[in-house]
Amino acid sequence: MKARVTVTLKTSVLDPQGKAIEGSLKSLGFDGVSNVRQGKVFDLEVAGDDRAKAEADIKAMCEKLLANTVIESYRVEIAG
Amino acid sequence: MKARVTVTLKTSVLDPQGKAIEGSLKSLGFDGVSNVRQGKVFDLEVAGDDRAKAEADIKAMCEKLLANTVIESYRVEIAG
Amino acid sequence: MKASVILFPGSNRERDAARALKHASGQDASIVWHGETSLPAGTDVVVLPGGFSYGDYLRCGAIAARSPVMDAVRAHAERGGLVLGICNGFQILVESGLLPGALLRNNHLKFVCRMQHLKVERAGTPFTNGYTDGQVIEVAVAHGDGNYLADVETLERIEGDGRVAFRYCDAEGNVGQASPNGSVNCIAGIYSERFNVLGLMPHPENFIDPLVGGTDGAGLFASLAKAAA
Amino acid sequence: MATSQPQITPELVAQHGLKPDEYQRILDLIGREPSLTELGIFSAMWNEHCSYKSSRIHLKGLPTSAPWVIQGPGENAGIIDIGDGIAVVFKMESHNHPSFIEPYQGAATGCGGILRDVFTMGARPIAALNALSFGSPDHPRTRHLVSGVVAGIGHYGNAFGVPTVGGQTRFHTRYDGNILVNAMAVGICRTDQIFYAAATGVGNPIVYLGSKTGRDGIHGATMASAEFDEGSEEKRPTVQVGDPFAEKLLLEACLELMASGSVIAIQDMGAAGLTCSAVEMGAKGDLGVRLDLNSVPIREVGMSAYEMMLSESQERMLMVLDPSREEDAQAIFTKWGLDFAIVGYTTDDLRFRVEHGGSEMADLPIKELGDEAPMYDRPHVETPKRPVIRAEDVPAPASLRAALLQMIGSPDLCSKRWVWEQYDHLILGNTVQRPGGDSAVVRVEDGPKGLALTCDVTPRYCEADPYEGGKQAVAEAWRNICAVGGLPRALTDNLNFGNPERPEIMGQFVGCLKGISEACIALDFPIVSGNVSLYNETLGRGILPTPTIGGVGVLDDVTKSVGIAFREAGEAVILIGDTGGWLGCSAYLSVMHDREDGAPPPVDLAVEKRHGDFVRGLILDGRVSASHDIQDGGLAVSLAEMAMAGGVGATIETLPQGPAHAVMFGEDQGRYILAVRESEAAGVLDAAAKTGVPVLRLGTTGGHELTLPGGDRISVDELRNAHEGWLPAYMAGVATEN
Ligand SMILES: Nc1ncnc2c1ncn2[C@@H]1O[C@H](COP(=O)(O)OP(=O)(O)O)[C@@H](O)[C@H]1O
Ligand SMILES: [Mg+2]
Repeated sequence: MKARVTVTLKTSVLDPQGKAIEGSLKSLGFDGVSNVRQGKVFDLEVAGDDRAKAEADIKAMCEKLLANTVIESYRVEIAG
Repeated sequence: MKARVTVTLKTSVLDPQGKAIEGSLKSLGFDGVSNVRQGKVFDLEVAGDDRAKAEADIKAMCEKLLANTVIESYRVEIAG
Repeated sequence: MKASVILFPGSNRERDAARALKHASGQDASIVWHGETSLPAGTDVVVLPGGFSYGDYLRCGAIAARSPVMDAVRAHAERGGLVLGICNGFQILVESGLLPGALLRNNHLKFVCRMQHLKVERAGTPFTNGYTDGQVIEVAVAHGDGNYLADVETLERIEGDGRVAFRYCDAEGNVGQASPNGSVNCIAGIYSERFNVLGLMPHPENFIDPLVGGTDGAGLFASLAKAAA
Repeated sequence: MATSQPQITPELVAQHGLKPDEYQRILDLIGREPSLTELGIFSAMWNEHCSYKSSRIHLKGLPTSAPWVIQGPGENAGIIDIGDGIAVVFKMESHNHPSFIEPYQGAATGCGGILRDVFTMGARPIAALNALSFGSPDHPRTRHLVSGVVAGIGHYGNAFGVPTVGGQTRFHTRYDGNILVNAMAVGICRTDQIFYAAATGVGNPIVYLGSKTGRDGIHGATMASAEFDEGSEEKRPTVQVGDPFAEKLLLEACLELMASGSVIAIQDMGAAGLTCSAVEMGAKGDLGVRLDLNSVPIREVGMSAYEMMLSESQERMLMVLDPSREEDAQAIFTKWGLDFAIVGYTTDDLRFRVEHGGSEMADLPIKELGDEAPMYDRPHVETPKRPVIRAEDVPAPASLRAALLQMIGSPDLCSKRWVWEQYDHLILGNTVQRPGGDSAVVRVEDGPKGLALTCDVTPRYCEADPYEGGKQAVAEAWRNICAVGGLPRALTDNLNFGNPERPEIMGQFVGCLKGISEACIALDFPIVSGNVSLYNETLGRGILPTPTIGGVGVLDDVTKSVGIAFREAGEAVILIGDTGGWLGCSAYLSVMHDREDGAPPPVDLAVEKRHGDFVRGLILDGRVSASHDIQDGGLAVSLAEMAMAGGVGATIETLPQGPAHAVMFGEDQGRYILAVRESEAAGVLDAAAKTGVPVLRLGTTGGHELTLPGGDRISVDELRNAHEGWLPAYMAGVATEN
């Protein structure tokens, strides 16, 4: 089963990369852009076809490794 | 308008990060996991409410800065 | 002093750390593979060295923090044993929960290697009894992710308990504009609640010899040797 | 031979970069039409990069030997003996084109390649340097290229764990379409623990080590060609991505394996990976090689033999193993989490045979693949000599003070701190002289020995007069080493030029090489390794001829090295060497008058040697507290650099005869500035006179200003602001675009 995990910084955490990128975009002439935040995506495959189990496993992966829950939150999507 | 840009490595480009993460997940006991690939997401807001223009602008941002089109491909989604 | 330097895949300052430990104590440190599940018997001090464990992939220190040996390190710390994490070692300590907070990308987004003054915020710990309160030392930083951050409550607790070990400062000891990475309150290193675990971004281990940039880092290792003696 | 292979059409041959006569040579050699895989193999072995077909004939003449040279050109890296059983292994290599396409990954994989060349021979890398040439600062891509290249070099070296201690960074519009990224690596090992590529023994296993093979960097034109592309994204050639983490593991695993005594021969997979490495190991050992591609670790499904043979995936090695040690070897690599696979064995039939999916994809004569490669003596015309410009004919600046500030704040002469602060130059704890001076100095393990390392060339001079420019590049490297107290021992070169099929370009190449050779002989400074990069040309405009010289010197007692910084007040400032005020082709002319005409300063090699030996002697006697050679920008710029480095000024009372601006900014060669304790001054002047070395006391250190005759005063802070300002401001200027 294919899945995608999206990890983003908690809104309370300031995001230096996002800020720098926003600055660059502005200096490239994209004045209208704001609130740029950078995050990560992980595409992965899990064996078996038990959707519920897959979801549970992937949540566990996020808690254990993929996300640093001190500063990040995550979302799991399982591809149809 | 809120938008999300997802940038992923082209399929045949080596992803050392994905490789290392997959190894770590396996050693944490998630044996069924495979083909882990890491990408980036950018959440951002653009001024105005012309959807088409927003989309065009964001595509331009990807070409110019957000994605390295030599090795990465990108996708743009405009929120509702 | 019996010191164990943990070797993770991608660690690259383990020799530098071992050299500083030997310089201070006269004893060879043992290099311990990350796959081990226990520390050499009689280990007084555990050092998590600088480097790019697992290539800094995912998050700096994240993968190393989940390797087998870290349970032994955690147990050692719970017994009150001394643990020193330098640079990547500091990142591993926060990722493993042995120290609070997180280390984000430098605010200027570039790796920075340069000489840096530090203010010794608290002398008299097992790591700093070779220094005096408020002493300004000069060592180097060399990192891309040293931007320390913690939520407000945590930060208040750390500051309140006097658990900030070192702050970035200028030659006169002024804290403020001197941070090379944007870390909150110019924090360069912090202690655990019991002051037996220290994590810091700068590299004292490279400053033990007048020929190579000075000896301002030697005090930290001398302190450890004394504490462990 | 496998069937179901596409027809070898003239187009296909052309796409493989083979000329019709070269293809005919192949037909004559094997007496039949090659398979596609074989064509790929030939194209890899016979391209400029692997075969040096345009340059070989001229490289033959280079001086490459000396009693202390253990290994000259021809192996992965050169090796010299520095005594106490220690060998120094080093080489420089370019990654110009890939870095222009994708600066970050291009530069990163360039570092990876050169580090691999060094540890393949059994040496642990202890220092890296890099020489960078970018286009004009106004060119729209320059900023992006600078930030990408520097970040890429930094990331790879920092993660791998080698200090990057020196280099050069220049800007010139002639590099607008072709930047240069030359990376140098230096390692050490025991003289009795050196490993070579030549295989020995028949039937020994050939082992594949490191990362898996993907479709990285496979010959573009061919891959794009319709025949077997099926237009699928999957198969299109891809940029190589560096994995410094894998390289670090590969380093540790290889050194551990070598120490265990189970390695017979080893060769890294660089350009045209598996093909070049396997052929070299066999040919050098007078053995045949049989490969079974079915056991090659691959990253992508359905890779063809052709793709596996031409893939340039990074962080891979090939090794001939002592069969009795297979298990131990396997264990070491499993421990480090690297792929380990037996992909073939050595044979006695001198054939290079490649098997895949049960059929034979290639069967070629292994020695001829290298030995019979084409070699050209391309026509070359000498660069016309330029007139000598008289100092009197070059306008003086309104104010020397303003001119000096403008000079040290110009792109080429400004501080490169923005670059080297992104490199970990302190790891390993042995960096005695850091970036920002002449040579970097690194201690060898716990001492007492040290190495002096530098990268040098002045392309402006090489363009004006290739012969003098070639001499000057070697002389400046020699000078930079002497200036820190090092004994120059050997060098590596990276010869970057335009299209060799143009006689003028070939003339530059031949001229530079002649100058380089003469200088090497005169200075007892042999070339032990190097790399040639041709076709650095866009729309018929070539780069400035840029033969980068990487110099290595030795200090038997590293504690004796000195830096450029004025440290104490009240020390005598002494000029070594004659000053004629040579402004032709100078930085002054280009910065202040936007001119690059005139003949470059001539180099008198006998003088270089005398002055260098003299300065080194003083330093090793402990009589010198600061030392700096005089190069781009002349006397004034060097004085300013010495004041800025230590935060101590100087008062200059006396200057050599001649027009002030020519004396201050002229680029006469063979010169140094020294600071010596007042008590030493008379003795030093006297010793110089006795040795026939021209010497002049310029003044005295002290204060926080540089005071020039005539009363011009510049504070050290003002100098620093000008010197440190330009590069960070430029890089912060506008966002970098892809
Ligand atoms: N790309 C670079 N990487 C590291 N150090 C650099 C780089 N470019 C310049 N430097 C350092 O800046 C200083 C000035 O360079 P340069 O003017 O070429 O001096 P020199 O000719 O004496 O080597 C040298 O110490 C050099 O090592
Ligand atoms: Mg110099």
